Amino acid sequence: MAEPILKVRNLAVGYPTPAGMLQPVKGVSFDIDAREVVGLVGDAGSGKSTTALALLGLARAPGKIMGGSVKFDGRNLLTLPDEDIRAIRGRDIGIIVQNPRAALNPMLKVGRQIGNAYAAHNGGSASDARAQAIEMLRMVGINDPERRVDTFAHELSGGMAQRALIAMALSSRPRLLIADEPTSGLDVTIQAQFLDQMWQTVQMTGSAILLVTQELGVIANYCDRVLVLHEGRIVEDAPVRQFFAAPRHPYSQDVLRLYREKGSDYPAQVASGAPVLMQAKGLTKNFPIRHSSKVVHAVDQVALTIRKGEAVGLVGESGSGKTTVGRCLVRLVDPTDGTILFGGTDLSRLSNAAMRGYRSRVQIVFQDPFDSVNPRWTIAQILDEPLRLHSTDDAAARRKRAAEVLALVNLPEALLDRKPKGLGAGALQRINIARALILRPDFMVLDEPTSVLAPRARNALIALLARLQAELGISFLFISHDLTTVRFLCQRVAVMYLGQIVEEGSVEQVFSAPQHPYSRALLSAHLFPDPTHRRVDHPEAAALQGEIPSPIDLPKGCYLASRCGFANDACRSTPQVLTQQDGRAVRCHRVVAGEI
Amino acid sequence: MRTASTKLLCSAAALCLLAGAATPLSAKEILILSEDVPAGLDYDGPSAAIPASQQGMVTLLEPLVGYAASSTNDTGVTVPDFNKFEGRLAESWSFDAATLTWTFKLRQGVKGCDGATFNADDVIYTFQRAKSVSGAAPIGWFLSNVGSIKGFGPEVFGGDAAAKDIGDAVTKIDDYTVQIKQGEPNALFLPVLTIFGLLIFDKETMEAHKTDADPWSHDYVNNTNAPGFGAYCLNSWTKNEEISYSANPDYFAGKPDVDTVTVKRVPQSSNRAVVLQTGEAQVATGLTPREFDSLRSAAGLKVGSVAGNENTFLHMNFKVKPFDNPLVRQAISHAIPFDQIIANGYFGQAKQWQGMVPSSYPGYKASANYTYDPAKAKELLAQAGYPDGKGLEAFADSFRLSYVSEKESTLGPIVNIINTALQAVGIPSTLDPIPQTQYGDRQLVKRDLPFAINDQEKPIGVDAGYAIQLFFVTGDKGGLNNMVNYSNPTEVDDAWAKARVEPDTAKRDAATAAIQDVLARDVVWLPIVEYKTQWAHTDKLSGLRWYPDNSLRYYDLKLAE
Amino acid sequence: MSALPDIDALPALPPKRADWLFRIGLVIVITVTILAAIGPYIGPYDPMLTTVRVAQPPPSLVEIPGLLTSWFAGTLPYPPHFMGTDVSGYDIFSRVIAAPRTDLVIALTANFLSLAVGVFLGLIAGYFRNVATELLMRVSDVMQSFPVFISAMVLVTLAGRSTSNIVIALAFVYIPIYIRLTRAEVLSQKSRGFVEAARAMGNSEIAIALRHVLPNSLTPALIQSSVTIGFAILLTAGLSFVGAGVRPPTPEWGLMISTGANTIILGEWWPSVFPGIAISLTVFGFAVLGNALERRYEDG
Amino acid sequence: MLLKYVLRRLSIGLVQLLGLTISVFFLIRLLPADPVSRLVGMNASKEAYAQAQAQLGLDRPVLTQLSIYLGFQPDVSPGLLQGSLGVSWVTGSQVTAEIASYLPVTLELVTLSFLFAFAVAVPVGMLSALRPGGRADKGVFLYSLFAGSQPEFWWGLLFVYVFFFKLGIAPAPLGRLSPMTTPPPPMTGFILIDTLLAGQPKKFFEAAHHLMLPVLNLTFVLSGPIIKMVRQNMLRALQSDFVLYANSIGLPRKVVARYALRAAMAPSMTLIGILYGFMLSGAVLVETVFSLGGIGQYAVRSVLAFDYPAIQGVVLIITAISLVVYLLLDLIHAAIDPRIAY
Repeated sequence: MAEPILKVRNLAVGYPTPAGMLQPVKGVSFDIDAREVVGLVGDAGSGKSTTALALLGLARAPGKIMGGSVKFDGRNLLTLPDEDIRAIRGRDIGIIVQNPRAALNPMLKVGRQIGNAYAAHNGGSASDARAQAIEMLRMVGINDPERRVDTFAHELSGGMAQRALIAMALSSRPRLLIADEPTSGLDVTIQAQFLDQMWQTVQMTGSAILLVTQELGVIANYCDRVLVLHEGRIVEDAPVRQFFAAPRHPYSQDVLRLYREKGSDYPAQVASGAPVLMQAKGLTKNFPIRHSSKVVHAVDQVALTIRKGEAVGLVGESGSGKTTVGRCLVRLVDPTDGTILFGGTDLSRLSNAAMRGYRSRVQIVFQDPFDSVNPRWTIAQILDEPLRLHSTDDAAARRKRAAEVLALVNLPEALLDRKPKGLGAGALQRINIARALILRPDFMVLDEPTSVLAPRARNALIALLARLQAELGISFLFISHDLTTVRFLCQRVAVMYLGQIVEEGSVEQVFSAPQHPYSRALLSAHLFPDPTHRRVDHPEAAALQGEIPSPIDLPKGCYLASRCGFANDACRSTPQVLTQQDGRAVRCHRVVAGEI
Repeated sequence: MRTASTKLLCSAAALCLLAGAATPLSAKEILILSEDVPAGLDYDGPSAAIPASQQGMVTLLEPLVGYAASSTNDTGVTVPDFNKFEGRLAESWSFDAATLTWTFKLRQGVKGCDGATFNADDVIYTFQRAKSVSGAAPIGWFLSNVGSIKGFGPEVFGGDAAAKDIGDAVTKIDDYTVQIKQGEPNALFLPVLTIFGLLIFDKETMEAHKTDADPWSHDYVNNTNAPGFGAYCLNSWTKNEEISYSANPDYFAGKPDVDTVTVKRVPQSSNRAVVLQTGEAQVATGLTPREFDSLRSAAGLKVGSVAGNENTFLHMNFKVKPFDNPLVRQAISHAIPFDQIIANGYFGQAKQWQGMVPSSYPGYKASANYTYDPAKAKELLAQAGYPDGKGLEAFADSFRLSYVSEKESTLGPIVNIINTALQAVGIPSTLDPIPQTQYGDRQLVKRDLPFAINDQEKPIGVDAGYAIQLFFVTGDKGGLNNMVNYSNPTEVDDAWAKARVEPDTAKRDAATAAIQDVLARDVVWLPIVEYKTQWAHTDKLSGLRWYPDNSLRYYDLKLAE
Repeated sequence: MSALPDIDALPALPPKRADWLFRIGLVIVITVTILAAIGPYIGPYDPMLTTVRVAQPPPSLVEIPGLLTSWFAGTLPYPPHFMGTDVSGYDIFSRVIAAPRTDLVIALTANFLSLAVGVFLGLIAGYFRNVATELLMRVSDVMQSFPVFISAMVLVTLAGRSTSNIVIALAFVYIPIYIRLTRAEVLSQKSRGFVEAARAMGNSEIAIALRHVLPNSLTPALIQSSVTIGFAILLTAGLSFVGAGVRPPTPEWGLMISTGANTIILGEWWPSVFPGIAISLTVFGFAVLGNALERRYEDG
Repeated sequence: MLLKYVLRRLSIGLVQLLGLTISVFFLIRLLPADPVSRLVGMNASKEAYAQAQAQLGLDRPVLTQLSIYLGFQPDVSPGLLQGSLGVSWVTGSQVTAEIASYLPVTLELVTLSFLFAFAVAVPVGMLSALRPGGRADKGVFLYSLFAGSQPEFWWGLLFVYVFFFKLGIAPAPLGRLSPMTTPPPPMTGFILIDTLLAGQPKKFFEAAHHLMLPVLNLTFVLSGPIIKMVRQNMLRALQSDFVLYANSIGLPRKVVARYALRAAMAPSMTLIGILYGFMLSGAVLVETVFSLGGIGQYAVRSVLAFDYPAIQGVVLIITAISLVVYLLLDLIHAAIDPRIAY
């Protein structure tokens, strides 16, 4: 066995606080071999990013490295003088971080920054640096690099900024690349594209990777070995197949529990005779742009039917318009056109006063739990507001109802008199749900309730939602970019792309046999945590190319034409129509014609 | 007290070092430090009321007649003899009582700064300009009106242009003889001619700078120069900064001793005191009593001081309750600590003022001998219905003691002492410094200033009668400056009307004396002190002379080598 | 839809020094407030009345213990002048401790008057974006572009040197600042989740603005308050210095400095030095307080 | 694009100035003061009062006065449109000429003080930001808080007492030159430049000697807020993500420092603009202590003399300069930071 290129022994990092020294990393030890891809997984606050930075002898102020050693080529990086460690950083060990646009200097052109990184380790004139920058940008798959090299960080999309970082990190062919949650800010398809691109580039440069992430799917599909970090210590170090098959440490078992129990069955369909609760037809919403006649086409002729007691999933990437649809249904946003029938009344045309009556029967839960509760109020006041607005009960009755609904989301009544400050994301999201349930609504929109939660809190919330649906028979519109959650919760699902529904059907139909090229790419890009079926082992034809077009001047034909592998001239010229076909619908003339 | 402050002043290492090092000046040159420099040189213009501007006018222009010099006091300041006039541009004059006509024989061979010769036309031009009332503040017209020159009545302000024509009031007999007619017998005729408001302009230069919009060259005189026959000519003039004059070789009384006189604006009095000591300047004016007192004994310096016509009095408005009650006015007259004010406020450079007109003026009578007697003051207040001041709180606003805020450094201590003394007898007084403009407006125009300290009333006409008319005759009967709205038709108005046209000076003086007794009885003004007019200067300078407008005449000054 | 990045690093922590500095600031502010209440009554002399001793220098430090004991024992002819007397004979020590009643009261009234008006207008301008509020902002811009000191001087001199006019002049300067501060905070709070949730629940716009947005938008204005109060004291003193401030003989630090200014060049330093020390300490106290609040808000 | 932005900003500035002029015009006239009395002086007769009022044009209705002042009736007297700010009621000369002679004094004092304050504050602010929490940082932090909360006119008096009265190393606070020296011909109004232009080095040093204390005074007061700002911006830049990332890819210390400095300087520009605008009118106190005769003192004199045209002129000119300074600094800010779109 060749010498491991990196040997880390009881690395510790601490933060001085008025309440004494806080140690997120309490003594971490592991090795990385040449050309090996090692995954480092753990909850938020488990010290993953602090460890990654500490490998380079760095810590975010006011933290500092307390002890331990990081041996690279036999030299302990933590004790090297400043010039030597600076030479190693970037030349031998590259790093990319989770918030690419913040990591790039906002005031310098991207090309110059990459050039600076290259010149720092390889010398050469300014023109060499620029040529090298263009070459690196091409290598990481950015189209027309000659123009992109002169753009600024704020002009790049998340995906492109991350590729620029990779170009910078790998410009000196380092032997180890540290990737600290590189895709946490990216859409699913972009994430897949990015990870594939990183994987290919690293094959060329021959670097090992330390891949830090919270997503088990990423670990399963890209890593050879897994390190599990829990409360500042490595609690498990195993090959990926063995880890997923038989996790030894209780924490690992807990994290994997959801995937192990759920297996592959789908939630039962609602009886076909169930009455229709909420039906949107031709729902359209355009947002005007200041100082120009142009308009952003956020939602375009969307039709949705939700039956009583049914949970419908609405999936798609950022900019697909799914959030706007959700807001239109609860009239937080007034639709430009179309009707929203709820129990026979068209909500879209009601005046604010008339709509107030329906507010108690139609509720919404938002994505960021910390942001959706008034920080200055106690939980009792937060839960009491809807009651105060809509019910005539006295204070005592309202307080009893509040305690009742807290128990429903299995939170202790003692929470009533506390303020949101200091509560965890999971608990706060349950309070949000409790607030939505308190008026016993018929219909609830859930706008990406799980995206902010850590894996374990996410699993608990999904279990809760499933129980509530069964017990209370509430209808859900579940908006999310996390297909795993939709798969376990919803009966039907609709896939949205650039304001339009491109495919709709039961969860089983769409998940097992997606028809529209976008649904296929979405599903294949979704990294199911199954190491036996790794994405890297067989590159998918369904991967999409290029960037999402802008929603302001939409293409004439199919919106996906510029990125779809199956696109032909007809696709590019004729606008696509959503056509019903044996209980499901698709917006692609080639699928309807059975060509693909 | 005196020695401490001198040591204090001289301990400034910088000052004593420099004092001796002033280099002797070849051509005789002096620098005068003043609070301000002329803002305009037109005595009918917008800045005529500002003392600094008057200094510029009396330096460049010459009057027809002036007062003769009298004795010189121990500080080297010569005072005028108000009963003896001497000719300036006029050589001699005679008065025909029957036709009320004055005939003036003018000096010959007198040349102005631009070489123009002086003759009768210049005198005619000056009075015609005054009658045109074309300036912003027609002082020339006012003085002629006070001296009862024929035709100078209020009708001049009407629309009728003819009323503005000089007519036969001032006529030219020949190139060097002029006649001026009076409308009625009035002893103030000669005194008004000595005042800065009737200085003689040089017609040729003035007419050279007139424009259609400004026929009387107000703009030229206000912003550039005042051409005349004065002892000095204008070298350079930057408003708000500096003005400098050079001696006029053809001055009728011979070339002045000092060749160049420069006046520089140094706003803060303490700064002027400091620079004078460094020897960089030769004269400093308008210092505080404390500063004059400490400079008096400084090396190489002298302080010329004279009991002129500057006085401080308390003004109580008859139209404002409770000042309409004579008992209250008498009570207040006994609540003023005159000696403490003289000692702490003026540092001994003042004496109690016991009359209603300046004691140096002819016809003065020491009629107001008020004594500081707090007990009597309290007793009078009780009689007036306010035992220990109870009930006076209702008039708190009336007891706001106003004074000019720009004079804080001099008046500050005095108003504070008075404020404390009044409160001691139960009067709810507070202080109210207001800007000069607002003070002038409320005192002269609106006459609604209830309670004020005033130290800037120097009657121009050097005559008790003139002061009585200006300040104490009822407003619409000629009492132009009756700021306290006092009205006593019989004992004052009628008595003065008779005395005004009384040719026999003895009878006139007896009448004015009687009036002054009435004024003292009614405490029309509460006279406090007559403070000395002072100038601090290098001991090499001599010949200072005091004039009623308190401006120095630079041709009096002699500079030793 | 970008999921919030999972940063496990802790926020920048306040360095240890904030504590004792905050304590000093607090002590200064409390002392000045107490003096504002009882200052005029506890001095050896009545601050509004002159004494016969004019321009008397203060006793040297070494003499003070002796003076104190004999004063208590009652053997002194008149109470000692700890800070000497000024040109009119006022006891400077009594006036320095009586001045907070004028300076602090003017600063506090001006500050909270402009805080109330500024926050209210800022809330409206931020929450209800329409033609009227745009006009309001333009007027506020014009007010803010006035030269601060000169406009205050014009207002006070022409309207009369009463404390109420000074307060109005100060408010004229500070209202635009509070409007701008609050409006910015309201704009950022207005788009937060709990506001949308409140709207979804059926609250009226006004209820949302008052119950949710306003309470969360007050913090920047409150932090600015302590800085503004300190600044108001400086401005009041500055106005008195050029003769456009409070009317004498009201004990006010700026006025005392300006009276002393005339004679400092002649060597009499005490009439203006002691009130100057008082101002700089007081304003420093408020500045420290403001800074500590600001840091707590950033971490809170 | 840049030209469009500048033109837009200038037009907004003009509208603001117009709004300001009209509001000052009416604001002054609302206040209970009457300027006529100052002229009437001794003869307060009704006719003299009316005569003086006509002379000042105050007998006309207010709206006509405004239209004349703005320059819509050039036949009566030149107004704003003709570039004239009217005539001062005290001295009778053109307000524009008077301001032209006083304004450079203040501009020279404030600009010099800013340069010195900047030269001191930037390095000090950066050094303390490089070692946050260190002893130097604490000291600098305390100084910046202290200096920023000081009454500058009192410190001016202290400097006069110590440096002039006690030590005698500074000249008497009597203006820009000692009384005896005749000032050089005013070409630019900036005394330091005028003395050089006139080729009088002796007077240049004398002027510099006289400016020493006032500039020290203002620099001391200005250094407080500038240090605080530079330190805060520098700290925020050094702890930013992109500096941390620049270190983690091994960029040399010099390059990282350049990244941080540029990021710290950009936001500072706007505050400097506001501080400069504020100091223009705030410098009156230092001017009064050292009797430099700047625009501040001219304003004080005009206000006390109820000289309406002068007051309006001063307020207008100072605001105009502040707006130009704001615009200039915003442009510099945009030049440094590409994120600011025009």
